[in-house]
Amino acid sequence: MSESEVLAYPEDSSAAEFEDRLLLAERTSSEINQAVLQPMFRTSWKFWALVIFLSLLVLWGLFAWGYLIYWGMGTAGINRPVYWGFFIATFVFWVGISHAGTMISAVLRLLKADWRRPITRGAEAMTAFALMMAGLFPFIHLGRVWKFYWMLPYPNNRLMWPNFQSPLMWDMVAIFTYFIGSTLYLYLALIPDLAMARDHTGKWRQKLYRVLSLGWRGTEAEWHKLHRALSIFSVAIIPIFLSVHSIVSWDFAVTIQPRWHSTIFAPYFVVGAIYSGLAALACILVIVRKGMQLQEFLRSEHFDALGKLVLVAGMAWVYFWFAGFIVEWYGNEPVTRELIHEEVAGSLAPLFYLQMSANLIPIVMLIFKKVRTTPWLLLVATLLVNVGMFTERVLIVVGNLQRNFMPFNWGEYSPTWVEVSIVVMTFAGFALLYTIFSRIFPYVPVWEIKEGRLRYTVRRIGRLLVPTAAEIE
Amino acid sequence: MKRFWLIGLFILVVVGVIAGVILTRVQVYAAPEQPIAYSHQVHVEAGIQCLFCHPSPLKSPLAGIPSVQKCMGCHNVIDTDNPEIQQVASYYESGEPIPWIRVNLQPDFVYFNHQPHLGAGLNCETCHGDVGQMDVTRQTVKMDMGWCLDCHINQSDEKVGRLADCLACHK
Amino acid sequence: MAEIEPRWVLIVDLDRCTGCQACVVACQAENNVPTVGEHETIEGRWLHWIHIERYWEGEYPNIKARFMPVMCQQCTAAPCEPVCPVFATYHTPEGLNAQIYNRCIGTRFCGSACPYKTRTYNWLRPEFPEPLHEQLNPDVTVRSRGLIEKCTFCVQRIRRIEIEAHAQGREPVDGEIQPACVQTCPPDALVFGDLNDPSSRVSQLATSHRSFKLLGELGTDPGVIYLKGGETNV
Amino acid sequence: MSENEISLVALFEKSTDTAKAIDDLHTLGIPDDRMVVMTDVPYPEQALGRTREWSSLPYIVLAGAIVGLLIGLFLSAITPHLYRLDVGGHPPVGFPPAAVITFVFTMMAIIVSTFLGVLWEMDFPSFGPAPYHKAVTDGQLAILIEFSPDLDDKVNQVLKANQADYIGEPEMISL
Amino acid sequence: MTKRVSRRDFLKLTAGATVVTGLAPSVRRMVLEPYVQPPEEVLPGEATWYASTCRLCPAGCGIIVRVINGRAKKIEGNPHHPLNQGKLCARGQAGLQILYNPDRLKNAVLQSGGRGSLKFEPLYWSEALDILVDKLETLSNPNRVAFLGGLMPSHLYKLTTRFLSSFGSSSPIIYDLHSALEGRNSTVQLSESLFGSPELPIYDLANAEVIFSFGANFLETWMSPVSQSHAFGTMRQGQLGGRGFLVHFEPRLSATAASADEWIPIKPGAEGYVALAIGRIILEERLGQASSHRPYSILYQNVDVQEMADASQIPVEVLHRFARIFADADQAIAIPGGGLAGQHNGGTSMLAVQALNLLSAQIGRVGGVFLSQPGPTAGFRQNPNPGSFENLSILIERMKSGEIDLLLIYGTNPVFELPTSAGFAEAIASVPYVISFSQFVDETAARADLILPDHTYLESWGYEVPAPGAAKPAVSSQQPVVRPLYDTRSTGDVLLAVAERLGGQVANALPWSDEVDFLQELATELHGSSLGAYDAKTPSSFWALWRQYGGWWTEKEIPREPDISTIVQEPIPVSEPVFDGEENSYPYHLHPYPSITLSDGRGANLPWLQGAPDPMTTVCWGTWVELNPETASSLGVSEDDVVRVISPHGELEAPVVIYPGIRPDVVAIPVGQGHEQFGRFAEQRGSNPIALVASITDPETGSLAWGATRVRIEPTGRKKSLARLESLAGEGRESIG
Repeated sequence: MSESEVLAYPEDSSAAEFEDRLLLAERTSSEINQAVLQPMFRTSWKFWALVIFLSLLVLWGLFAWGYLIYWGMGTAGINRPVYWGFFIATFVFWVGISHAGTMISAVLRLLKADWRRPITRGAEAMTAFALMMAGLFPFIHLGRVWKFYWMLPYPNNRLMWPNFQSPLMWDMVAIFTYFIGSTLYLYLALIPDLAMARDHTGKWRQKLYRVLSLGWRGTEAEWHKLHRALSIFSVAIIPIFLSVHSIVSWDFAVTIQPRWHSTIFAPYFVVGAIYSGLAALACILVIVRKGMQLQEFLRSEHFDALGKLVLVAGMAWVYFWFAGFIVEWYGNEPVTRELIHEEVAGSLAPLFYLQMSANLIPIVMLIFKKVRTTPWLLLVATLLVNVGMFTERVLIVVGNLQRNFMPFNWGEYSPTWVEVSIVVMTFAGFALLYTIFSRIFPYVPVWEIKEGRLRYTVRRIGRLLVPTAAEIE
Repeated sequence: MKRFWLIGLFILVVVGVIAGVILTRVQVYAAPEQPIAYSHQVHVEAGIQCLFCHPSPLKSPLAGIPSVQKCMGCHNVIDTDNPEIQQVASYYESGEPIPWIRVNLQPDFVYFNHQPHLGAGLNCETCHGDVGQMDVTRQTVKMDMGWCLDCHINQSDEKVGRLADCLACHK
Repeated sequence: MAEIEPRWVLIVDLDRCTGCQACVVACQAENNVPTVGEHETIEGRWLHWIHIERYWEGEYPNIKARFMPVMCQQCTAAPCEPVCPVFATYHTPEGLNAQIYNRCIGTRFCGSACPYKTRTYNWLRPEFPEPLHEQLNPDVTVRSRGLIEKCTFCVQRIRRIEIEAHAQGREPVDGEIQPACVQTCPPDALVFGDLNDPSSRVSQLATSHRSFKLLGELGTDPGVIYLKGGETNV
Repeated sequence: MSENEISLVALFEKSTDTAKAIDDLHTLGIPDDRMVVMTDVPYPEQALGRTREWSSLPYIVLAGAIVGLLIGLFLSAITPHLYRLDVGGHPPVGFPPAAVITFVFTMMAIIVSTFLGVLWEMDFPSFGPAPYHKAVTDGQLAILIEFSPDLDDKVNQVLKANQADYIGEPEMISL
Repeated sequence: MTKRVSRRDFLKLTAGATVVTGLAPSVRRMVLEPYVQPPEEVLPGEATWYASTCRLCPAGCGIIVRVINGRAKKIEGNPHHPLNQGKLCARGQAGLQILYNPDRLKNAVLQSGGRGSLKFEPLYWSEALDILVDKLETLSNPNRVAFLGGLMPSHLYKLTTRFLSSFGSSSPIIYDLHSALEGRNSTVQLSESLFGSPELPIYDLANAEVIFSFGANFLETWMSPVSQSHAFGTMRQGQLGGRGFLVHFEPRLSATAASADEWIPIKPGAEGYVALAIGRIILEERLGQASSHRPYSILYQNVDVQEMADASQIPVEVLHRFARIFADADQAIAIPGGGLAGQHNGGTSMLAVQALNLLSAQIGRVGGVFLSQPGPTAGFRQNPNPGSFENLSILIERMKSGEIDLLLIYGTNPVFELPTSAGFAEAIASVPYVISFSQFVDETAARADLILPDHTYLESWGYEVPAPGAAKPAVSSQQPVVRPLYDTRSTGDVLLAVAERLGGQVANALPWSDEVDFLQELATELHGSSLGAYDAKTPSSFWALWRQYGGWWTEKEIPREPDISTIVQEPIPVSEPVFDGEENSYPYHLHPYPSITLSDGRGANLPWLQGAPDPMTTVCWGTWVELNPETASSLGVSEDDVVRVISPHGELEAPVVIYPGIRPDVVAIPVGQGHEQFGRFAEQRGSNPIALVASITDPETGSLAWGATRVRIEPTGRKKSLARLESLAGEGRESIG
C-alpha cells in the first residue's frame, strides 16, 4: 500500500469504518436495546418448526434412554473390552465444548480484549448448555442409574462414603463446580440486561424478567459490586476450567491402559477442549447471526479475532498431539505399537485420517483472513474442527480400549441405534436449549456493549484515525 | 399472598416426608397378619424354649420354622377344640404347608447366618426382641446395614477387619 | 480366626491344564453366572468368570497350542480398585479383590482399568427360563443387569468352610477350602490355599522355578500364580 | 426517609451534566449518601465525582474459601477413615486425590460464596417498591435525591441548570 | 360415617406413603412355607449332599449333589470315588440343566397329530401303559418288537434283556454315536481277541513315562476322560523325578494333542502303519527290553519300514526316533483310540497299536495296560456294551422291510446320530408303532407315536460299573437326589408294570414290585464281601451305605493282568484304508470329532455346555469348519466365511475357522450341533457333520467308519460371525506388554 493511497482515503469514511467496527456508531441506548430485544420476538414458523424438530429428536433420545435403562447396557454397542463407547466419548466432547465460554468471557475479560463484548453471552450460554449435556452422560452410562446417589457424599446409616480416590468422584465434583460456576457467571452478567428487558417488555416476559433481575436498578453501588463479583469469578473460574478437563483426562490417564496412561493427557485435553470449544462457538455465532439477524453486533472483525484464537488453539493442539504421539511411537511398546498400527493402518484408520484431516485442514484455512471473515467459510472450517475433535474423542475412548495387554480379549466396537439416538439427543437438546435461550434472554450483552462504547473513541494521530481505549476499568 | 402458598407448600413437603418416615417405620414394626392366630406369648409362658420349635440356629444359617408335624406333635392332644388348632390340623391332614408371613427379612444380597451369631454368644432376644411377650410377632428393630454395623464395627481390633468387611455379609 | 489373616492364592499349573472347560462350567454353576447366548457372545459380551485362553505357537506342522485359564487375578495393587467411585470393589484383609454387587452402580471404570480384562459386566437382564432358576446357588447373589461381576475365589465357599471349622473349634486345614474350579479340575491343575501358611501346598508351589505371574511387569502383584508348562518341576 | 424530606428524580442525557449536577448538589450540602445515581452502564468510579464504596465481598469470598477447604479436607481426608476400605494398595488418604478434591471444593465454595456474597451485598432479591425510572435502561442517567424541603427550589434550579431532561417525584415501582 | 380403617388398609396406606416418600424399601411380604413332615437329614437352609452316578457319558463317574431345601443346586465329583476322585468334567457339571431343563416332557404324551406333527396329547400313565401292553399283546410274533438302546443304566439293561427274552424277542440293540466315536465296540472286540475278555482296557497313564496316543482323545471325550485327565496331571507333574512324554497322532490338533509334547498330523488311516513301523524298528534294532521281543517277532513279518514310511508320509528317521523313545522308556503305552476305530482299517490299526504294548511288555505292569478286576462285582457286569453299526444296519433293514411292528427306543437318538445314508429316518417311517422313553422331544422322539418320559438321572435309581474302570473294583450307585419334578416314570418301573399286566412267563421273569426292589436284591450280592471300603452288618444298612457312599469299591487296588490269547501267532495284516468319495471330486477327508462339551449332541440342549467354548477354537453356540490356512487360501476363504461342505451323501453349510493345527487335506467339523428338535437351546443351531458320513464299516469289526468319507468344499460368498471368546485380531498370542 503506497502512502498516496492512504492519503487518498477520505477522512470521514475512515472514521466511520472504525466506529462501525467498535460499535461506536451513533445509536441511542434505546436503539441498541431494541436491536437486541427485537430478534427475541421474531418467532417465525421456521423457528417453531426447528423447535418441534429438535423436541422430537430429544423425545426420541429420551425414549432410547428409557429403553437403555429398562433393558440394560447391552442395548448399546459397548462390550468387553470396549467398556466405554460413544457415551463417554460424547461426554468428553461436550465437556470440551464447554471450555470456550470461560475462555472467551473469563480469560478475555481479564486480558481486557474488548472484541469479546458482543459474544460473551453466547459463549457463556454455550458453556452452560454444553455442561448440561455433558452432565447427562455419566448418568446415561451408569448400569444402575437409579443408584447414582451412592456417589453423593452424604451421611448415611451404612457409614459408607464415596471413594474420593476415584477420578469419577473428582470428575463429578469438578463438573458440578464448573457447571455452577459457569451458570452463575452467565446469570450474574445477565442481571442488568434482564432489568433492561424488564423495562421494555410486558406480559409473561416482564414477570419472568422481574423475578430474575432480582430488583436491579443500576445504581452505582450495584454496578460496583457486580463488577467486583465478575472480576472474582473471572479469576476463580480459570483454574476450575483448567482442572475440569484435566480431571476428565485423568479418567483415562490413571488407568494403566496403554495410550491412556499418559502424563501429557491433561494439557492435551485442555488444549483440545479450547480448540473444539472455540470452533463450536464460532460455528454457533455464524448460525445465530444468520438466524437472529444480528449482523449489527456480530461482525466480521469478531469472527476474525475468534478465528485467530481457533487457529492458535489448533496449532497448540497439534503440538500437544504430536508431543504425545512421538513419545508413544518411539517407545514402541507392544500394545502401544498395536494401537498406533490400528490407527494408522488398521481398522481405525478411516477414523484416524478423518480426525487428522478435519483437525488440520481448518488450521490451514484459518491462516487466511478471507476464511476468518467470511461466515460460510468459517462455518465450514469450524464444523470440520468439531467433526475432527469428536472423532478424536471417539478414537481416544473407543480406539484405545480395543487393544490391551491380553490379545485374547481384544475387541471391536460399533455404536447401536440407542447410542446414536442418545448422542443425537444431546446435540438436539443443546440446540433446543440454545434456541429457546436466544428467544428468552438478550443474546447480546447490552450493558457490556454500552460499556465498550464508553471506553472507546477514535483519535487522530497524524494522518491516521485510530481507535483508542480509555483505561477506565 | 403468594408467599403464604410457598411457605404452605414447603411445610406440606416437610410434613409429608416426616409422616412418610414415621409410617415406614410403623410399617416395619407392624406385625403382619398370619394365616393362623399363633401366639408366641402363650407358648413361651407355657415354658417352651425358642430352640424347641426353632432347632437349627446352632448349626445352620436359618433358625427354621417348625414343621406342621411338630405343631401336631403337641396339638394332637392339647387344646384340640380351638378353631385355630383345628385349622392347623386341617393343614396337616391336607399335607399343605402353612403359609406363614415372614417377619424378619433380609434382602437377597445379604447373607445372614444364625450359627456364628449364636456361637458368638448372642441371644435370640438381642435381635428379635422379647418375642415371649408378643401375642403377634413383629419386628423390633429395623434390620438395616447400620444396625448390623453397630455391632460389627465395634469389635476388637483383630476381629473388626473380618467382621466389618463387606464380604462378611455380601457375597 | 487366624492370628495372621490368610492370603488366598490360586496356583494354576499350566503343565497339567488340558483346556477341558470343566472349571468354566463349574464356576458358572457355583456362581450363578448367566449364559448369555450366541448373539451376546458374538458381541463380545460373554460372562465367564474363568475362561481358558488358547495360544498358538509356530506354524503347521510344527505348531503348538497352549492353554491358560485366566480369571480375576486378585491383584494386591489392583488397578481396578481405586477407580471405583463407590467402593464396590476393594481389597479385603485376606487379600481378596472383593466385588460387592449390590453396591456396584455400573460405571465400568474397573473394567476399563483392569489390565487382564477379567471383569465381566451384566449387559442385559440375565434370564433363567423356568425351572432353570432352580439351579441358582442360594449362597451367591443373583446379579441384575448393569453391574460388574468377576471371580471371587468362591468367597462363599471360603466362608462356608471357615464357619464350619470355626463351629468345630478348629482352623480350616490346607486343601479343605476349594473354589468350584479347583474342586472340579480333573488334572488337578488348580491349587488353592493360604500363601501366609508356609507349610501349605500353594506356598511350596509358589516357590517353584516354574512360577510366574501374568503381566508381572505391571507390578499388580496378583493372587494367581501360574506354573509354566513343558518343564519338570525338579 | 423521614416524612418531611422531599425526594426527587432527575434524568440526564449526558454523563458530564450528571457529574456537574452532582457536584452542584454537593455544594448545596447534600451528601453522597442522600443521592443515588442509576445508569444503564457501569461508569468508572469517580466518573461522576463520587467516592468508592467499601465492600465486604472479598471477606465473604475468603470465608467461603475456608469453608470449602474444610469440606474438601473432611471429605478427602476424614471420610476414608470412617469406614476403612483399602483400594489398590493405596493408603486410605493419598495426597494427589486429596489435593484434587480439596482444590475443587475450595473453588466451588469460592464461586458459590461470591455469588451469594454479591447478592447479600446488593440486598438482592429486593422486589419491593423502590424509587426508579424506566428511562434509566434507555441510557438516561438518573439521580435520586433526598433533601429537606427548604432546599427544594435550589435543587430544582441546579438540576435544570445542568440540562436535566426530567425532574419529578420518583415513581415507586415494584421491581 | 368414618369408615373403619382395617390394619390391612393401613398397611396399604403406609405402603403408599413409602412409595411417595421413597424413604424405605418397598413393602416386602414373603411367605415362608415350612415342611409338613420334614425329611430326617434335612436342616433348613443347610445343604445336604447326596451321592450318585453321572450319566452324561458311559464312564460312570461318582458324583455328589448339593441339595438345599429339596432342590439340587450343584454337582461335584464324589471325592471318595476311585474312578474320578472328586473330579468332574464340564458335561458332568452341567447335568443339573437336564433336571431343570425348561423343555423337558412333563408327562407321558401321545403324538396325536401323527408322527412329526409335534402335537402332543398328555396321557395318564395307566392309559399309556394300556397302549404299550396292547401293542405287545397284539404282536403276531415276539420277534416283531425291537428295542433300540443307547446310554442305558445297567439295571435297566438287565431288566430289558430279561423282559425281552421272557417275551420271546431278541436282546436290545445298543448303539449310540458317542460310543461309536470313541470306538467302544472296536476296542471291546480288540480286547476280546487279544486278551480273551470283552472289556475296555485301562491304561495306567499316571505312571507312564511315554504315551503314544493314536487318535485317542483321552483328555476330551474318549472313554473315561475325567480319570484319564487326572492321571494325565499326575503323569505331567506328579511323578517322582520325571515328567511323562506324550506323543499324539491325529490328523487334527485336538485338545489332547495340544496337551501333548509332540503332535504328528498323521494321514487319516495311516496310524496303523506308524505303529507297525515302530514295532518293526524296535525288533530289528533290538531296542529296549529285547528279551521280551521274541514271542512277537512273527507279528511284524510282513512289515517293511520304508513302505510304511511312504504310506504314512512320515520319514523313516522320525519313525526311528519314535521307536527309540518308545522302547527306551521303562513305562511306555500306546493307545489305540477312537480316531482309529472310525476308519475302514480300524480293526487292524488298533491291533497294530495295541501290539506295541505287547512288544514292550507293558501288559499288566505299572504304567502299562490293565483290565479292570471285577472282584465281587462280577454279578454287576453285563454292562450294555455297544453293538456294532452292522447289527444296527440289520435292524434298519428289517424295519424297512416291515419285519418290525413295534420299536422301543431308549437313550439314543438314531435319527440324529446316524448318517443320513444309513436310512434310519425312512426305516422308522415304515414301523407301525414307535415308542420312545426320551425325556426330551428329540429328532427320534418326534417320530414316535408315544413318548413315555423316563426320570432324569438325578431323579432315578440305578448303578453303573465304570468302564473302563479304575484300579479298584468299583460299582457306582445311583439314587434320586430330588423328588421327580414332573409326572415322569422310570422305564424300569414301566417294564415291571407292563410285565405284571402281561402276566404269564413275563411276569414270572420279572417278579419285582419296582426297580428299587430289584436293585436292593442285586446290591445284597456285595454285602458279604470283605473287600469293601465299608462294612455293613445288615443288608438294609448296606443298602444305606451303598447310597451314602455312592457305590461300592474295594479298599485296595486289585489290578488284573490280561491273558494274551493266541491271536498273536499270526502276522498283523497291513490293510489300506478305504475312503468313500472319489479323490478328484472330493479332495478332502472329513474329520468329524466329538465336541468336548456337547459330546455327540446330547449336551446340545444344556445352555451351560452351549456357552462353554470349544477349547481349541473358543467357539460356542455353533458349528464351524476347520481348515488349514493353506487350504483356506487355496479356496479363497477367510475366517467366518460360510462354506458348503459336500460329501457324496449330503451337504452342510458352516462358517470357517482357519485352524493352523490341521492337515491341509483334512476338514474337521465338531459333532453335536444341528438338531432339528431338542428344545430351545439346541434347535436350529449349526449343523451335523455325521449326516454327511457314508455308511461304510470296518470289515474287521463292523463299526461305522465315520472318518472314511471324503468331501469337497465350496465357498458360498456369505459370512456369518461365529460366537467365539477369542479375538481374531489377537492372532492367538499370549499376553503382550
